Amino acid sequence: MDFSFSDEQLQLRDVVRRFCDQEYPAERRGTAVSAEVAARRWRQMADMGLLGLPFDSACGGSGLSAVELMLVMEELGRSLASEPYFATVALGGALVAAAASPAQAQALLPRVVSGELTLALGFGEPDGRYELLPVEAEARPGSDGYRLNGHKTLVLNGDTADMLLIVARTAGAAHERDGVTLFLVDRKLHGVEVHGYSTLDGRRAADIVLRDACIPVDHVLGPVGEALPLLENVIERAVAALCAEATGALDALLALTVDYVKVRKQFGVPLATFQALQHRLVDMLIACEQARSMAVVAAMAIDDAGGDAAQRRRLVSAAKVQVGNAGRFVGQQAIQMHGAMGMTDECSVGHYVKRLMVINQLFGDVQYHLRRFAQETAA
Amino acid sequence: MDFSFSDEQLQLRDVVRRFCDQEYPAERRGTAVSAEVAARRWRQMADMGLLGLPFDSACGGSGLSAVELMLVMEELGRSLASEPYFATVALGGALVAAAASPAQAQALLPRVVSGELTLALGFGEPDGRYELLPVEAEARPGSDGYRLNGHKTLVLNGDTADMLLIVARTAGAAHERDGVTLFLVDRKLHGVEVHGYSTLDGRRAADIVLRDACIPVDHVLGPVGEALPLLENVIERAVAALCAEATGALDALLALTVDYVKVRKQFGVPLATFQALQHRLVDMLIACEQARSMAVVAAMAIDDAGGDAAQRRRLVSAAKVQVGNAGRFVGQQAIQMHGAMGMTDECSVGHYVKRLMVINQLFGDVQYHLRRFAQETAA
Amino acid sequence: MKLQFSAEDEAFRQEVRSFVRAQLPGDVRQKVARGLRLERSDYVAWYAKLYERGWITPGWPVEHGGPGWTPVQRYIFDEETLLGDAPRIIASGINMLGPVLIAFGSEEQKRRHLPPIRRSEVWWAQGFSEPGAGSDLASMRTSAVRDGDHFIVNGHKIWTSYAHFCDWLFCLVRTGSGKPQESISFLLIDLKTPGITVRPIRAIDGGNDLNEVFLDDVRVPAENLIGEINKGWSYAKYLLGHERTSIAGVGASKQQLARLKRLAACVRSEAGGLLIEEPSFRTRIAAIEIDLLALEYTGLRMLSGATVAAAPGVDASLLKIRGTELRQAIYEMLVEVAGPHAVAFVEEALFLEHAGEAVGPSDMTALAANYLDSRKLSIYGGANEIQRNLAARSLLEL
Amino acid sequence: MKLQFSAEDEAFRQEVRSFVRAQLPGDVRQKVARGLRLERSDYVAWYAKLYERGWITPGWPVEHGGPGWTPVQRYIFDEETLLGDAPRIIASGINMLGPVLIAFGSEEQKRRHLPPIRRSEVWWAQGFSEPGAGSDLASMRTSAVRDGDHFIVNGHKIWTSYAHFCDWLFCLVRTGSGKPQESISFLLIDLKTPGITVRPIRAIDGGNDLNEVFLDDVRVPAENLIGEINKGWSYAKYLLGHERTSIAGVGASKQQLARLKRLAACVRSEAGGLLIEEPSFRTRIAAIEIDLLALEYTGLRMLSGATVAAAPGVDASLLKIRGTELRQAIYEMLVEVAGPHAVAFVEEALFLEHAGEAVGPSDMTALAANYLDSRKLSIYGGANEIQRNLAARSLLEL
Repeated sequence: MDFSFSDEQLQLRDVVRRFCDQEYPAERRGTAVSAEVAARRWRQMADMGLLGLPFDSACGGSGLSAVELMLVMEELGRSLASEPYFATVALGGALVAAAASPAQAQALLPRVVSGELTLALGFGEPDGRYELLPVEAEARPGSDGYRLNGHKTLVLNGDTADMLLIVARTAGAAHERDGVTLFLVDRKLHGVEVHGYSTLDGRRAADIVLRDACIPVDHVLGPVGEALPLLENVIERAVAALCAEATGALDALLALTVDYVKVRKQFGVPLATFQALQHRLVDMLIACEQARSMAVVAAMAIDDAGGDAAQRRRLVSAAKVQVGNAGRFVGQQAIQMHGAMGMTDECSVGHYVKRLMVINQLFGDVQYHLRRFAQETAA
Repeated sequence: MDFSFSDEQLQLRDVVRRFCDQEYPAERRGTAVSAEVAARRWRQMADMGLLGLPFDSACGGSGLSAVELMLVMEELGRSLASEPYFATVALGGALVAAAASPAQAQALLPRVVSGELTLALGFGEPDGRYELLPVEAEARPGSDGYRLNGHKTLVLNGDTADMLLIVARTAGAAHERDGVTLFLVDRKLHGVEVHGYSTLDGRRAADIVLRDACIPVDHVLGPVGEALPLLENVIERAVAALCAEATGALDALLALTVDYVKVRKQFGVPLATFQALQHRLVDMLIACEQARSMAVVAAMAIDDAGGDAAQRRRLVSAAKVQVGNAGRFVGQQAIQMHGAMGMTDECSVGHYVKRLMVINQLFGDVQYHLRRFAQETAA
Repeated sequence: MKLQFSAEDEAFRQEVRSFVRAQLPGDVRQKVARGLRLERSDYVAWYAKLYERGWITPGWPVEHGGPGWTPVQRYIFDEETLLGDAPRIIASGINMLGPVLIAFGSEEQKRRHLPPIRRSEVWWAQGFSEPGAGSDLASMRTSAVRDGDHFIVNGHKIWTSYAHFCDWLFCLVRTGSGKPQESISFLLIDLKTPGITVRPIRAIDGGNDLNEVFLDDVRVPAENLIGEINKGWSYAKYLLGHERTSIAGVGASKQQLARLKRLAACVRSEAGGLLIEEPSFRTRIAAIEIDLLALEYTGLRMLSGATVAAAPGVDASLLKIRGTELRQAIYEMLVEVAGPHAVAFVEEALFLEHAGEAVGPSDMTALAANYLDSRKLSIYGGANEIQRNLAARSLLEL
Repeated sequence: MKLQFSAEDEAFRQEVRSFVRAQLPGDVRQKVARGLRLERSDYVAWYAKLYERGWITPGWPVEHGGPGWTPVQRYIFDEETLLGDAPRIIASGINMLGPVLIAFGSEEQKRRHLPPIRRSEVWWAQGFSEPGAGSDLASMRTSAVRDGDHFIVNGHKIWTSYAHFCDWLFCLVRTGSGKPQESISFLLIDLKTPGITVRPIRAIDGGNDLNEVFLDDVRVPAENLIGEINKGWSYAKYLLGHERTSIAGVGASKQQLARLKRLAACVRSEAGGLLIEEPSFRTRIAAIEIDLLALEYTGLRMLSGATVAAAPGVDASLLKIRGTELRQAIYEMLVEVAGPHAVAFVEEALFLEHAGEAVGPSDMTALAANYLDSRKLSIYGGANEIQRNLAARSLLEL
């Protein structure tokens, strides 16, 4: 049992924090930036090695663990960095690393690491809510590869990513675990309709409609029909990374609120002198700390290769629940204490709140993970 | 829609309140009294007409409604009156009035009204939790009447009541609605074992074990095999009465706490000056008022003869939920604000808290009635 | 005592219900039901119907065009219009300025301003709050200095709801120094007067109902002063008292609860069945419904003249606190029902004309925005912390 | 970073677990598991085993008989003894006085008092609180006046836990006037001294662990003064710091959670199956379990040296607040599981010897009493309101 970070880990955190402090100045967090700025930031992330963080050194990555990813995600969360880091590295890249053949990995990951290639994962379907199943999207083998048909929804950064990873069924019925296969799909391919839109947190997602999109056989990622366990595994890691991002956002929200109540006066005295607000701030602090503890533990559980899989799922669900509850409570109170100012788009509080809402609604909300935790506990 | 009390109703309340103020002085609420004092109080209640309040004038009662019973119960709750009013009048007496033949009613109710006869209702069985079914206790017809066997638990005032009303099965299987019959059983009859004990609120209850107790045919109350709907109806009314009692106790707890924080000093100033406590007291007030509103509505729904039965059940369940939640919250906070003093038996706060706990655990707790409300709403 | 509404009241309820069904324009009803954005023209379309029927100013005295309803009738009217998905009466001219003009305005002011308010021809914005003076009006700084027949007004108002819809502003201004009770006046200002800039403030839900109003050497005719100079504080207090009608928002909560159940009946739960059928979801809805029932009957008890036993004078605070908390809890569950559909945020789809561009079920498009907007409920109209302070003062006799 | 305990720590855990299984007397274990009343002899029976094993004073330095454990070992020891249903170490001599004697006592005082504490021969009560001075020690009034070789003590102490078990009292007394930092002394008093009356205070759960101690011209030898005169305040602060070990009570919460699940697996729910299998009940338990996990890991992070990022110095308050709230939530659910069985309250049945006289399942006899007793958790040891004040001061740098 050891929760202390290594010197290397602390250095990584400091480097990322300095980068974020510089690139995302506090007063402009959550606001849109030009394409040039976004591209510059992405290049810098590549230069710092962040885009290759979890990948094998053979692919140009640093081969670091979930704890390092956590440290990076936390800083990105703290500064509301809107670059497609999560979609490309934590989700898409991780899935490539887990599923791809060595040749495919060599073809893709070095370009991710260098910042040339962005990825997006299309797994959810319109009525699927938070479950991976059913998978209704179909891939039928033909002479020139597979023909994909189906509708993938809420593909994070799906309208900007260069390459899509699409989950489709090569066999079996919609709810079966077997028969699910992963395809690498060029966004600009014929038969791939990309309907991009804004998300609540001001980022991008897309619905992808596939109409007889023709995918060559060498664009199948991993074993045909057996993608589901891989996908579950990667999503487990991705959820841990999102939880880490949330702790950064939570910290920032608390700090913003603490600063505000110290300055803002009502009836001639700072808000910070009101005991009711003091006590609520303490409860916010506690919520943040509990969420942080679980986010750390979730990352450590991901790294604990020898650990029990059910226990890992329990810990990840517990982290998602804590983060979700903390996000709601801290977010609501941060708005409340900022008063009318907290209701405006000009105040960064709302941007943090919306990012935390999105995090809660991705990959299962509080109720979903409470139920999953209860099931894993009973099982 | 009219929530105003009539002058007669207000007079009734004032009379009872004066009686309670005199008989249950604030500093001694919740403490045990001698048998003589208890007997004197009971006589006074009889003299004031309280023991006949809901019964027909033909039986010496006043024929008043659930709203009047509510007003009385509220005052008894406010003063923590421990006399067996609920068991004898609201539960036992009400069941006799609902089920008995005119001759039986004439034989029993005038004695209840005059204070000579106390009653207790035995319906629950050890594993039944809050449901009326299963009824496992059996009554087999014989030449000289019925032979009763079975075990009734948590019979309120069962060890002091002169006469017991026992629910037993004359036909059918344990979970069937049909075949349930009501028997009038003398507590001292051969084959009736009475195991009396204290309840959490310092009152009395008993487990009644029946071993071939021989009950004459004319001690059957109401139609053979059809007692369940009658019983449900009476318990519905009894729950409304308990909710009213709870509002009185809640009011008293809030008032005690308000008084205490105004007087008790910490760090040189009264507790009442701390905003965190002020806000919590407001939440206690709100909880009390919401509970009171539902208790009033439950009583009115009982009196609303033309009303819809499902709607009545919904409103009674809603009242029980509000009263249960308010009892827990207000009780916990009353203790908390009284500090160590609130943890002692010498402070009446604990006595109110325990009575409110008992009320929550009788006839279905918060979770039970939440579920019942949800079912009635969907149905 | 009587639990049911009287036959007359029930008849009135039917009358209101039929009226809403028949007269509320379908597109307006849809916008309200789905939580989409409303324009001034949407409100006016509905208000015009109410005006024709004589129901546009329920809170005004009969001689000024009020319908002369009992408190119970007003309650029923509020509930039925909300349950019928009609827009609320948000016009500050009707809810706020009207009663003040009637009570304190000159005959000339009433003659000039009341009829256009009733006909929804002139919309009024409220200029009370200032930066640095939210719930605490005493630290207000906008000044009006007399200059012959005019006042010269300088200052900065904020959180003026719907100012972008509005033609006029009623405004608190400082006309003296010293205690607010003796130095604030109540002034009517035409928003077209030179020197006025209205800047919309984008809200967290993307809406722009909130505005800032900058007043820079604005010349206001002295005839636009309400009542006496330096007495504005008392008029404002009168107004804020009037703002309290249906403060518990039970009707609005019922409307959203109905929406919640409607949507939950279309969503499949992870357990397999419909979300609305899942026992733990139903129990959580039941908890809210019961709390709402208790609040509703608390309000009805108060309407019927019963005072809160434990502390007279806290009624309004009590209803405001619980009413807003409950409404917020319902909006929280609405987002839960939306599930992943709450993530997409297609701003154009919040306008009915573009609702087809929504991602996912189009009746879920606005849920996240509506939730965010609901956070204002515990802030505006006297933050819930202020309400608890007030209630504690009464309860503890401080 | 490492999520698992080290092999050595796991071995230590097994060692403690085996020790508890082998050495904890069966009747004592039953009493703890079922929440029944414990006598001094029950505690002593267990403490004697711990003494023999060298584990009775985990918080003392090795040279005074402490086992020399790491913080993690102490954590494991606490958890395993609690999960094995052993009594907690409630003896104030071990938890409170010992560390003070070791730090500030004379050699003679240490020689005389430490060994009987370790052997559980002499039990100590804490005399800090007074009527009117609960969380606020500064307003203490009990006085000690020097009279030759003695102090004459007069006053009234209250909330002295377990004083009816105890032989000696350590006590704060006023020996001067002025600021408490300069006028309070720390005195040891033999409870057999003439002039002392111990009056038990019946608690709401019927227990009598709490007492009042009246001191009436009690002559205390001057050699019983700890450290310097008028420096008692700083010794008391040192002591209260030591009281904070395992303040989160995670072990105790786990113990009660296990009890909750055990009991819920024996109760039939209204829905037909067992309560523990009902989805909404399981989800509610899961919510508590997750919160407890988060608290446990927060404590472990702190043990491992991580400070709370947002505000250093609030660790203890944070653990105390959430730890007690969670434990109380579990006790609430225990009463819920008991259902109607919580109504009967047969006081004798709270003693194992009479447990057969319980009404209903005998393992539910004590649930209501245990719930009531749990309300003290948020009051004693610095009420949670005080903890929040302290934490806010650090967080806001007030």
